[in-house]
Amino acid sequence: MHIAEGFLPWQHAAAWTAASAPFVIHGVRSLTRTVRADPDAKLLLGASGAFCFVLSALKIPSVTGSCSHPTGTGLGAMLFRPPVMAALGTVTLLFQALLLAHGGLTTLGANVFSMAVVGPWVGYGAYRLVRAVSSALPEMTSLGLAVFSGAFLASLSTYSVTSLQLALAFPDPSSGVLGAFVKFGSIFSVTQLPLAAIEGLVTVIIVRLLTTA
Amino acid sequence: MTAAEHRPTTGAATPDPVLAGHDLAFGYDPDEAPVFSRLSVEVHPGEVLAVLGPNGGGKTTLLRLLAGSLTPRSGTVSVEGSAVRWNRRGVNELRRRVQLVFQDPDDQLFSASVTQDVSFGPLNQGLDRETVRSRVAWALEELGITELAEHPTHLLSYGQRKRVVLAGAVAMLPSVLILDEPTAGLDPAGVESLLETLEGLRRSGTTLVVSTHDVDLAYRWAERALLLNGGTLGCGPVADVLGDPELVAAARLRPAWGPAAGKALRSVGLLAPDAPDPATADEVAALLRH
Amino acid sequence: MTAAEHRPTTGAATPDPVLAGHDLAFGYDPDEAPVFSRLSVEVHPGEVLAVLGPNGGGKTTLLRLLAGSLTPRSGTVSVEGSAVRWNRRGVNELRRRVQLVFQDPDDQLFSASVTQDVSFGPLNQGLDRETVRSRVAWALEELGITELAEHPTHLLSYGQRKRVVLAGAVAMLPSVLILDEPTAGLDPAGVESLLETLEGLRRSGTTLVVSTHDVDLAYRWAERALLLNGGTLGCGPVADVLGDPELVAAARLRPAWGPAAGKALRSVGLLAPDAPDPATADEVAALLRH
Amino acid sequence: MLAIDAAAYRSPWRRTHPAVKGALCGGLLVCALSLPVWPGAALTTVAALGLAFGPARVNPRTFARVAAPALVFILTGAATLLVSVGGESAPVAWDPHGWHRALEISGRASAALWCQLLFAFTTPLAELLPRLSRIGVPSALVEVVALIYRMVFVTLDTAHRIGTGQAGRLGYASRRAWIRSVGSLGGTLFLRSYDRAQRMQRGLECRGYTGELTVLLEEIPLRWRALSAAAAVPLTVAAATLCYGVLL
Repeated sequence: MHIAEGFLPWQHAAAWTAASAPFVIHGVRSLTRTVRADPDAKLLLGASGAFCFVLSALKIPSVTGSCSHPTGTGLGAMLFRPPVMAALGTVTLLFQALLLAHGGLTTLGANVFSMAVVGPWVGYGAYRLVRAVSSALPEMTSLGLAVFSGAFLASLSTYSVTSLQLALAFPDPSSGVLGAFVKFGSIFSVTQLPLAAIEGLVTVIIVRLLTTA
Repeated sequence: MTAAEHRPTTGAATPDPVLAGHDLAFGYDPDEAPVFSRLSVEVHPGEVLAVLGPNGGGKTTLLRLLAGSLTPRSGTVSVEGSAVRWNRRGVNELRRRVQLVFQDPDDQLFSASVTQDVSFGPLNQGLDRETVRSRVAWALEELGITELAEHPTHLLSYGQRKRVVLAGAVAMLPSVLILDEPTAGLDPAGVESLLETLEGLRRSGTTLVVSTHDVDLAYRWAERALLLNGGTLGCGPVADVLGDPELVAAARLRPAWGPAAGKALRSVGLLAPDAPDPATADEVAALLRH
Repeated sequence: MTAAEHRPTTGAATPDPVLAGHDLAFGYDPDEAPVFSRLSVEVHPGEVLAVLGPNGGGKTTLLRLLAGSLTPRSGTVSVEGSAVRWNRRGVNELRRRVQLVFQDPDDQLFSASVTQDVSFGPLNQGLDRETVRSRVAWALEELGITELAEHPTHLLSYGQRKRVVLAGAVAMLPSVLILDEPTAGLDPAGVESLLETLEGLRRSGTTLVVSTHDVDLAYRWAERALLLNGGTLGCGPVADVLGDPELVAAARLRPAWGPAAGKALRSVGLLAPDAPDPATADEVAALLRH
Repeated sequence: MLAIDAAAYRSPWRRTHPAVKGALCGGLLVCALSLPVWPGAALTTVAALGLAFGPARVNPRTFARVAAPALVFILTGAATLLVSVGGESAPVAWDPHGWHRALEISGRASAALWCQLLFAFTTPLAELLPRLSRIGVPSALVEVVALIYRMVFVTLDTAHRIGTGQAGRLGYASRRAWIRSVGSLGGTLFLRSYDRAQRMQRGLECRGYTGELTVLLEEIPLRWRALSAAAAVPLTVAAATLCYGVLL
C-alpha cells in the first residue's frame, strides 16, 4: 500500500523526506563504502536490488480472492541488513514510482520511511529477538519462527506506519489523529493482517529453500 | 528408434484428436498485430507431432496455447473431445491432461532437491503422499534418473536438469506431453539418449508434440509435421511436408538431407519411387554401394 | 560463405600461431580431477578453428583459458608469440587482443542501452570518447545492427542481444575472437545470417575460434577442428578430423553428412579420390545426377 | 513487460532532455500541490492530460490501466474522510464537511498523479539514470542503480517464466499451492540473482571490467528555448489560478 503522488500535503511530504534522509544517506554511505572496498560487490548489489524489486512485484493471494504483493521488507532486512535495505528499498520505491506508478515522487520520503526504514528495522529486530529467545529449540524450528515473526512484523509495521502517516495528515475532526489512525488502520487491517501472515509463510519457504540449497 | 515402423498408421483413417486447436488467434500486445490468427491443429492419440518454423514464427506461442499457459484471443482448444473453458477451473482441467515442458529447464526447476521438484505437480493435483511418492519414483525410473532422486537441483548438469523437468511433467500422468525444443543445448549423444527415453514414453501411451528447428530429427522421428511461420504453411505426414523443399524454405529451415538425398537417389534409379527416404548418411552410403 | 576457398592454405607451411595454449591443465575444484591436463592448441592467423566435443568435455573451459577468464593450473598461453603472465597486467594485455563472447548474452550485457553497452570495452581500453564513438558506430555497422543503436537492451530479441554482445567484443578490435556456441538458440536462417557476419569479420582480418556441437556447420565453415573430450581427441584440417568416423564417435558427436556421403560417393567412383567432400545435400544430388 | 517503460521508449518526447520534462512535469506537480484546488488542480489536470494525449501521444488505454491502482488508493483514502469516528453522539458518523475535504484531496492527488505519469510515460529510465551523477549523486550509486535497472528485466523475465511453469503444474490451483509456489519462486529468484551476478562478473571481466562501469552517454542537447517553453506551462497555470483568485 504505497501512498500515491500528491496524497500528502506538501509540508507532510517534506517532513517525511527529512525523517528518512539520515537513514537513506547512512545506507548509501555504507553501500558506497562496500563498493569502494570491493568493486566486485557492485554486481551483487545490482542483482540484490533487482531481486527486491521483483520480489515486491510477485503476486500473493489475499482474502478477497484477488491478489496483492508482498512488501519484501522483512526478507530484505534479514538478507542484506537494515542499512543496505534502506538504500536498496529506496531504489526499489523509486523504480516502483517511475515504472509502475506505485507510490509517488513527492511521497517517496514517506514511503521510504515506512517500507525501507521502519519495516526493515522492526523485521530485523524481531528476527534477532526470536532467534535469541528460541535458541533452545531445534535449529529449523527456531529459524522458521524467527523468519516468520520478522517478515510478519515487518509487513505489519510498514502498514501501521502508513496508517499513521495518513492519520497525521488527515486527523479526524472529532477524535483527532488517534481516531484517524484507528480509521485508516481498520480499513487496511482487513486486508493487510492476512497478507502479513501470508508474507510470513512465504518468507519461511524462501529462507528454507535458501538454507537447504 | 526410427519412426519407420509407426509411419504406415498415418495413412489410415484418422482417429479423434486427443488435443486440438481450432481457429486460434493470439497476440502478446493488444496494440500490435497478432502472432497468428485462425490457426488450427489436431494432435492424434499416440503420435509424435513435430512443430517446425523460424524463431518468432509462433511455435512456442502455439504450444503454450495448447497447454493452457496462454489464453487465445479467439478460437477454441479441445482436449479429449471437449472444448476448454477459459476460467480457472477449465484451464486447470486442461493442465491436468496436457503438460508443457519448456526449452530452458531452469524455468521449471525451483525446488532444492530432485524429489521435491518432481513431486510438485502431483502434490498440487491433491494426491495423497503415498501416491505422490510412487508417482515420483515411477517418473524418475521412466526418465532413467532414479539415482538423482536425492540430488540438489543446482548441482545437476544441463542434460540432467532437462530430464528432471521432464520427470516433473510425466509424474502428472498427462495424456499429451508438449516439449518446446527438447533437444536444444544437448550434444548429439544426449539427443539420442533423450529420444530413446521419449520413445519409451510414447510406447507407454503418451502423445507427444515437439517443437524443433532440426528438420532431420523431425523427419526421422515424428509421424506428422506442422510448419509454422505466422500461420500454418503445411501440416501432414513428415515425408509430404518436410520433403517439400519450397515449404521448408518458406519456414526458413535448412532442408533435411534425407528427402534431398532420397529424391536424388530416386532420380538416378538407385531408390524405388515408393521406398522411404534414407534417414542417415550411412543409409545413403549403403544404397550407393548397393 | 563456404570455407572451400580458404582450405588450401591449411596444407601450406603453418604460420606462427596468433594464439596458442601449451600443456594446459585446469580443474575447477582443487580436490577433484582436472577437466583436462597437458592440452595444447594453436590458432593460426586468419583461420576459423572449430572446437567440438560433448557437453562437459572441456570446450568452454578451454575457451575461457585462452581468453584469460580462467588461470591454468599449469602450462602457458601465448598470444602473438609472447607468453601470458598471469598477473593483472598480463591478463589485461591478453584480453585486449583476445575477446571471448559467452553463450548467454545476458552474462555480458549490463547496460540499458545498446550504444552504452558497446562503448564499455573500448572505454576500458583507455581510448578517448571520440575514438570510442567511431568504434561503436563501426562495430554496430559490422554486425548489421546500426538501427539498434538507440534501443534499450531489454527490448531486444535473443538473436539481437547476441549481436550486441558480439559488437561489444568487436569494438575492442581483438586479433582473435572466441565465440562459445554462437549459433545456439538461433534458427537456421539466423545461423546463416550470423555466419555471413562472422565471415565478414574474418575477411577483415579477425581470427575466429568457435565452439559448437554442429559437425556439419564446422565442416563447411571452419578450416581446422579440435575434438575435445577431457583431452584432445584430434586436431587438424576439418576434412581429416571430422571425416574420421571413429574420432567423431569418440567425441560423442553425430557424423557429418558431407564426409559420409563423400566417402560413399568415392567408393562407387562418383567422386575423385582427392576431390573435397560435398557440403550440402544439393551437391550430393548434383553428383548423383552427373 | 512493464507498460510505462515500453511506452517511454516509443514516446516522441524520448529525445527531449530529461531536464526539460522535469521542468514541465515538476512545475505542474508544484502547481497541483501548492495552488488552491479550484481551479489550480483542474487546470493542472487539463494541462497534464492535454499534453499526454496530445503532443506526447500516450495511449489512453495504457495510461488508464497504469493509473487505476493509484486512483483506487486515492479514492479509498479520500472516502475515509467522509466519516468521523469517536464523536459524542455516535461512534461512527457522517462528517458534514467530509465531502468537501474528500473532493479536495482526490482532486489534488489525481492532478499530481497525472504529472507523475506524464514524466514516467515520456522519460526512459535508461536516459535518466546516467545523468544523476551530473547532479551530484555518487557515481558508485548511479552505477549500481543502472545495474539494478538492467537486472530487473532479466529477473522479471525469469520470474515470469518460472511462474508460468509452476502454473502449468497446477502451482496456483489452490491457496496452499499458491503460497508454496510463491515461496519457492522467491527463493529460486534469489539464488538465480546471485548466480547471475557472478556470471556477469566473469562476462564483464573479459571486456576489461576492473570495477568501473563507465559507458558513453548519448548526448542530448539541452535547448534553452525548449526549457523555457516547458517552464511556461506551469507558470501559465499558476498565473491563471492566481488571477482567478484575485478577480473573484
